[in-house]
Amino acid sequence: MFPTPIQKASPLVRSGYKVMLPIALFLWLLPLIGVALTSVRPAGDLAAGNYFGIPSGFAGFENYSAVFQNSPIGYYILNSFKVTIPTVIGAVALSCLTGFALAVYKFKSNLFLFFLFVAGNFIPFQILMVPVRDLTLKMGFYDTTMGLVLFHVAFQTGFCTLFMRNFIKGLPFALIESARVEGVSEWQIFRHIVLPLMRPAIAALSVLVFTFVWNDYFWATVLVQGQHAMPVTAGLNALNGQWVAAWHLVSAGSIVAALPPVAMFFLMQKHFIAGLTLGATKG
Amino acid sequence: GEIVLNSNHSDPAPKKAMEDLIADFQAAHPGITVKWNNFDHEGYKSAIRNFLTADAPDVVAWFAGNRMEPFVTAGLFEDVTDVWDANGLNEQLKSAASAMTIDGKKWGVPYTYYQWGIYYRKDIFAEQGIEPPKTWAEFLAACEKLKAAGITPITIGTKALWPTGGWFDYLNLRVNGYEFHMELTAGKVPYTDPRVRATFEKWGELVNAGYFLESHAAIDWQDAIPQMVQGKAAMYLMGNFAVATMKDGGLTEDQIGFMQFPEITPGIPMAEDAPTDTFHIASGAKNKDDAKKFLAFVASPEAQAKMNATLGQLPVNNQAQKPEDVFLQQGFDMLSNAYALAQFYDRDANAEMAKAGMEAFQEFMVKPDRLDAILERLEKVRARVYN
Amino acid sequence: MSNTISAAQNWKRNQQKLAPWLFLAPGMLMFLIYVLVPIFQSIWISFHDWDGLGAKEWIGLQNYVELMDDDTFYVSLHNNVLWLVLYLLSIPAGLAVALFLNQTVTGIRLYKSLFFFPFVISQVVVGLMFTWFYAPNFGLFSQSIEWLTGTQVAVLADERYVTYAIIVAGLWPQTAYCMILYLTGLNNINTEQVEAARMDGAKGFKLLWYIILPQLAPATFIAMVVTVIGSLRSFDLVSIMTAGGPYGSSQVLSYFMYEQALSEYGFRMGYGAAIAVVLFLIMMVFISLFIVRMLSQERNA
Amino acid sequence: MADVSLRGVKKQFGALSVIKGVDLDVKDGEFCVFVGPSGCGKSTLLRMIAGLEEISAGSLSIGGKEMTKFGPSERGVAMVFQSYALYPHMSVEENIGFGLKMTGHSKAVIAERTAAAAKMLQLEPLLKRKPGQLSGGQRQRVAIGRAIVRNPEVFLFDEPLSNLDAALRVQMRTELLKLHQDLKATMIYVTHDQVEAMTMADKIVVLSAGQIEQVGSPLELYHRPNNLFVAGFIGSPKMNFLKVQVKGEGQATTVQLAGATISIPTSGAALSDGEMTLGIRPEHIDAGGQGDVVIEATVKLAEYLGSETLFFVTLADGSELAVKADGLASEKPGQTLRLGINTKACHLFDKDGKAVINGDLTR
Amino acid sequence: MADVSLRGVKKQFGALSVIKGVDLDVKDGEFCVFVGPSGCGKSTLLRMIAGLEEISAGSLSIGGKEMTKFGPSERGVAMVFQSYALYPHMSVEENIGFGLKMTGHSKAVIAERTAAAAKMLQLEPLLKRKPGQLSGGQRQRVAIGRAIVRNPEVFLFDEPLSNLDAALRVQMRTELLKLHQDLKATMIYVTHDQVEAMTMADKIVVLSAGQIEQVGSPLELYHRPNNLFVAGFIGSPKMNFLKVQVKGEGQATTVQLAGATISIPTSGAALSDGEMTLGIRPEHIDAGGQGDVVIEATVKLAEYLGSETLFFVTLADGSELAVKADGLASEKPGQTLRLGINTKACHLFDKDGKAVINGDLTR
Ligand SMILES: Nc1ncnc2c1ncn2[C@@H]1O[C@H](COP(=O)(O)OP(=O)(O)OP(=O)(O)O)[C@@H](O)[C@H]1O
Ligand SMILES: Nc1ncnc2c1ncn2[C@@H]1O[C@H](COP(=O)(O)OP(=O)(O)OP(=O)(O)O)[C@@H](O)[C@H]1O
Ligand SMILES: [Mg+2]
Ligand SMILES: [Mg+2]
Repeated sequence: MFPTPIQKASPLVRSGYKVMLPIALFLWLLPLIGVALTSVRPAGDLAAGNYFGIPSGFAGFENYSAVFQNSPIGYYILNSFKVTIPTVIGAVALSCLTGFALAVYKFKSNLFLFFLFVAGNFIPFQILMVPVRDLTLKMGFYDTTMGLVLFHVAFQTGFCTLFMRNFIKGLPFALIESARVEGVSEWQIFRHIVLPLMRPAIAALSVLVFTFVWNDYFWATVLVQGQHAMPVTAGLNALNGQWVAAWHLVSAGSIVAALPPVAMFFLMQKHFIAGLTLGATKG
Repeated sequence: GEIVLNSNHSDPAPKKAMEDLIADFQAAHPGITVKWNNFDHEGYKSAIRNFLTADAPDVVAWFAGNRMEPFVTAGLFEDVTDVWDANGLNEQLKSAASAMTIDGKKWGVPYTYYQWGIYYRKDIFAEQGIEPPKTWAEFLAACEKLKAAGITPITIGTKALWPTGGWFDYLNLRVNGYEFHMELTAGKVPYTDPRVRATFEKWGELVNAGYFLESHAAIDWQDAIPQMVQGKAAMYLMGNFAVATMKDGGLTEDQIGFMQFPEITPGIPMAEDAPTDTFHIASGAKNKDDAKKFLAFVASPEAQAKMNATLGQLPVNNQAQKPEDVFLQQGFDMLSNAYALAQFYDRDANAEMAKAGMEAFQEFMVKPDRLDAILERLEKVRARVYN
Repeated sequence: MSNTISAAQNWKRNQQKLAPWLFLAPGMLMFLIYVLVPIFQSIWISFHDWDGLGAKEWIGLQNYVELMDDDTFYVSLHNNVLWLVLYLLSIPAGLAVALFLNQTVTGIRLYKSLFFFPFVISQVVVGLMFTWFYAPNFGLFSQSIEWLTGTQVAVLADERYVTYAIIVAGLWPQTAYCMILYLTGLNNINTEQVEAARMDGAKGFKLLWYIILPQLAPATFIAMVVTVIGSLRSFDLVSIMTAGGPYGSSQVLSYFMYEQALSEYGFRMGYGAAIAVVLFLIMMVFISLFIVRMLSQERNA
Repeated sequence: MADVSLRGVKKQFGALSVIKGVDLDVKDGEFCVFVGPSGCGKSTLLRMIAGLEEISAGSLSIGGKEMTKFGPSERGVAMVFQSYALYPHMSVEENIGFGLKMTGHSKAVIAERTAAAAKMLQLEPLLKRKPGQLSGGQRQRVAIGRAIVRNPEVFLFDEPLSNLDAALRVQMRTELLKLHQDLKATMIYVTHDQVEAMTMADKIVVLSAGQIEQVGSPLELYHRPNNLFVAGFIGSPKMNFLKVQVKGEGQATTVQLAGATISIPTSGAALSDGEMTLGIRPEHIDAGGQGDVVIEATVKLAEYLGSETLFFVTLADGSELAVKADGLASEKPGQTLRLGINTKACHLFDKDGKAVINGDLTR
Repeated sequence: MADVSLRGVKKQFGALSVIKGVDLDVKDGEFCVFVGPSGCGKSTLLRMIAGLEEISAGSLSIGGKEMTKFGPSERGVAMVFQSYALYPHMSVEENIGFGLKMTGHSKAVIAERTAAAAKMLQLEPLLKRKPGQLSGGQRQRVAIGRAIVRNPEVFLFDEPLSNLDAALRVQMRTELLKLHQDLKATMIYVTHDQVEAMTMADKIVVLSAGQIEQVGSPLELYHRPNNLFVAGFIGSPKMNFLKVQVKGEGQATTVQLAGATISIPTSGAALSDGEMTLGIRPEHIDAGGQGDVVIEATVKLAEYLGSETLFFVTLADGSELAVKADGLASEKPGQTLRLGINTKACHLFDKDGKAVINGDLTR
């Protein structure tokens, strides 16, 4: 283990470390703590210039209910869910299939296709922007959550395929061969053997895609204009324009918008990190 | 039948005004229902391009002047000269008629505008013994006096760029006059013209003397208001909508004063900025007849009066009942006597030009010594955009 | 024996050849339509003048010629390089945090999650947070600077600092990301090698440098990839925090492109596409490096 | 009838030729074991029989039916993998019944056959468990159960015991043999463990570099290896090989070794004089000096294992020999041993490594 | 002087007590092997000597110097790990020189010692290669080279050969022994391979559940195990254990086994009558019927390995025995064998498993 476990250090260092931890955390999360504090500050504090002192009172309830009542943020959040959930389902489903194909079968263009998916992950969105926007318009999905869903599904499929393929590669191939000898068809192998074993990968990807898509801002601004389909990230920016100088509302809104992925992260931490660190540890 | 209406009335007051307007219209025309799609104010500006080409509604909200020109040339707006003629609008909407005319045809109806001018802290002026300045010299003197008293003379927030447009418009209108301003914004005059430089030189007098709020580039127009509310700044060149925010911030009507932008070059007639909002019929509309009825309704004095009462702005229809608000009355008087009305820099100039221009204005307000480079750059953009 | 094989038998015998294509079809199709084809469309559009309303007009390389003469393009490029270089700081920073947190004391799991927190939050929110943090007069940062130096700095309004200020905001979540990569890497380090090194007398920094870091190479590589890609993709923060301002001085290619092609003042699709193509080409350099390495890994596996 | 027969079977992986023409007949009900050094192609050959690898050239028939082009599911074979390849998400019962379920058997049939297999393999109390909750030996049995339910005519095993610890391996070996007796099915079994091969096989196939070196019963291979490779491969410690000069003399041939003359009966084999390789197993040299010929040797290294002692000795001419002696032999390095050589235990190989004379103690 | 001495050494992992008080002296230059079942604490004990695990209680001295609190690099010990733990990013040369570099030796010294070690281990042609390009045996040698250059007084090995294949293992065993002779350093060696332990050790330490069961030379453990555990652990196939009734009778004690009476000399040991365990190794039963007592048995299972034959037989009273016979023995299951038992080879263990009589053929 590196660094040397603190248990082996002198008691002085050990207690020093334990003191340092919360201090470091506090400094690290300072912007966040500031915003969280502001979100429960009475409006009066801001006017009085008390931006980062102790709040003069707790106005969390007022601020948060104001955010929901005076702005369509609730609606935006609903939109975000409408975009995110189908995307997660779609991208994960498609990539289960593609990942399976690329992991299990040997055919000439296998690696080429795989790297196509991988490369697709890293291209700048901007190169897709104009044509995708155009395509979405032509299909009549412009300014609908459906338009966002379709794009996100397609794009996330690239990343998910990379993940799924590597995951399935890690499964014992003998499972598949064993089933083949038993006379199980390829689809049945996928459905009954590989799919159930992919549960951890599916969980990891779901959390990850959920967060990615929830936090997407670029495509939300490109493919959606009106309130009725706007997800919360873009909505928040719009509200930011409306709420200038009302930092307590902006803060509360930010926290509301950040909450679902944060909750997701804390609930599914293991899967989340498994997804993110894919490939980070092996050669 | 049904008409589809797309608009950008997402803020609370405009939203309310629209809801009332639609209700009233449907009451007046029982056979017609209005399907209203409301858009976020900023997003609307790009959304309109999409829905006009892809899935056109019947009626769309937009802006007068150069801002509607691309849609007119692209054939996306319907000629509504007949609505004007049939309802006597040429007379009633006279002040905005020129802004609605391209190639001698009318392309929409205006329903609201509002004045721009300098809002100031009456009580501070009184304290410092300053009279509202009428000339450039008086204005400079007032600024100097405020500055000496430790008060920022002029507050402004240029993060969103457009507030700089107001300053340029007014300085240019007052230095070179309305005609020159319109030629410049129409791209007919190079930015390297000495007259443009003269405008910037006047501006430079204020910038170099440090009369503007220091960190203006970091803040939005609303953020500039607390300075005034807290008595740290005294003047604000803004549209009338700023009054509401000032009042929200805690200023009373007694503390706020309004004045016309002072004269600079003597003898040049005083033109003003008065951005006008409009309704148009999309050329791809499915129900043009009912849409025209809607336009006619919006143009009527009653509808405009009611709407603008909610909006807190001025009706364009000169038959409409005058507003009660003191600032609006002052504005109404000022605009009624104006030599001519400009729409605002970002509506009069082509969009690309406007973006480059306002960026340049901001840069100038931070780095006035870069004037030469700035003007050359603007000229480069102008040369490209208007060819 | 008959020569005709039944369809069912035929399928049974060939299903292993056909199956991959059937499994691939839906995903491939979506990917093709939404990712691969648009790349070429964009390149095509970049040779046109097009405002998104009327017809496209073929103008050859003119967009690129104009780009070469566009000051904003050079500002963006310069800023992109800044982003690229400074963003890489998140790697050592992430390593440092990871080393700090790689202990087993009570509650360390929670600490690790909380340190990772910034990455989970949307960049929009991060942008808003830092805007608040930097806000002149009252922002925590401005206040601290004033307290330290006596003068205010509106970093987001100052062309000298604005890009750095945005990058710092970007480094915050990125460092968290690198941290988690390194934490996992540290967790998977071959303990016997570390022990062997300890027996060899390596300690502290030497141990880190000679043994730990080389073992963390895969994590470092992934961190490099995501950081480089992330830095070139920087859009959200610029859009939220400054929209490229003041007067374009915090512009980056990705935002510049968006502004030219889609913003209120833009709708120059062809020009935007040309910017996107340039960005794409820059990115391709890195993508290729990455693919080449992955390929050699696949070959070895 | 489920004999397996390979004719000129070859396998190429790209340019790499892995199986270079194999002819083999495994009789119905036979227990056939493939052995050979790592990488010689045992697994590949087995997988070709299973249908998991295509056959590049040649033909395969099972039970007299041509199977070369058939998919794995159509061959009526079952395979037990080294890793067992149990489906980790299914219970033992589901694991065993899965193949039947997928090939459309009725619930009743599945239940009946699963129960029968479970009974046979004593898996009944474990039916509801997941593979993760089973010990190595139990997993092994489930894998076999999965093979059994399909009533295959041929069982294929690829090193099925190599993941088990030594004690369990011995036990499972016995169980597998019992299974073979009960089912009377053809079994083909790959292993790298000699003891397994020797104790289980009816027939051992020794492979080397994609080719068959020899096929025969275990003791046949031990006592009468065809060539140097098989002689060296079968038996541990390895057979001693010594370069010797050979001279024919009537019914016998004489070999000069470190001064001594060993006369080996030719049993009618015609052989030319010259250099040859003499092979003799360490256990066939008597450290007590009993034998047809006695040679003196110096102990270079001695390993006292308790149950036996291994001497590594040097002869007068410098050649080295391994000798397996009784556990009580206690000579130390440097001491002299008198080695008794039984001429009936001597093998002679010609220059190409082919066995010319196989001394055979059992004859 | 580099003897290693442990006094009352204990190790706790939290609440789990893994080493429960070990006293051990390894003499300077001795080759000491730890054996024991998996999880008994062999590695832990070794790692405590290395300084990689803290010592929970007790003390450790090396070369007479108290080392309990010293760090791993300060103890003058070197360790070779099971996985070799070579640094994959360094060349062989750098791997070997790394320890010297870390301890601040000059370039010249590093080069010289690396060259010497490489020469000794025949690694010279490989110096520029990375570990990934080496075979198992070569890696093993690099790991040893890395240990050698530091001139340690004590070498520690944790199952260093377990990753190698059988043939290589035998070869490396010899090389290690040679190294031991050349360096004359103290070596402590963990293995689970009996042959390794028997052939390499000067002294074997048998561990079980964190405690020492017996310490002694290989043949001592084989012939005179202290208790049932050691008797069963050392030797393969395992010693036969039979429950028997014992009755003292003058200088001998008589044991009733399947009708026969075996009279075992007590050699002065005082023992009470009653139930005891009789131990006799398979190789000490003569399948040819030669011995002090002859018992008839039925063959249940026979494994013909060529070099030897293993019989599993049943006695008249139903007890089972393993018998190791000559490779030519060819009795089939069901046939009767006459087993000759040498009373000098019989062991008797009391109810607690302690050896009461160790029949010893060598005496
Ligand atoms: N899919 C493949 N592609 C290329 N070469 C292969 C493939 N499978 C096996 N080989 C090669 O074929 C040869 C034989 O492999 P095989 O697995 O049959 O050996 P084996 O006798 O089973 O060895 P082991 O005892 O190690 O299991 C090896 O050299 C191996 O590298
Ligand atoms: N770091 C640790 N924390 C807790 N328990 C441990 C730790 N290391 C070892 N143990 C436990 O201590 C016991 C002895 O482990 P050790 O590795 O010394 O066994 P071993 O004799 O080397 O076994 P093997 O032959 O399998 O290598 C085991 O029960 C193991 O689970
Ligand atoms: Mg194999
Ligand atoms: Mg161990």
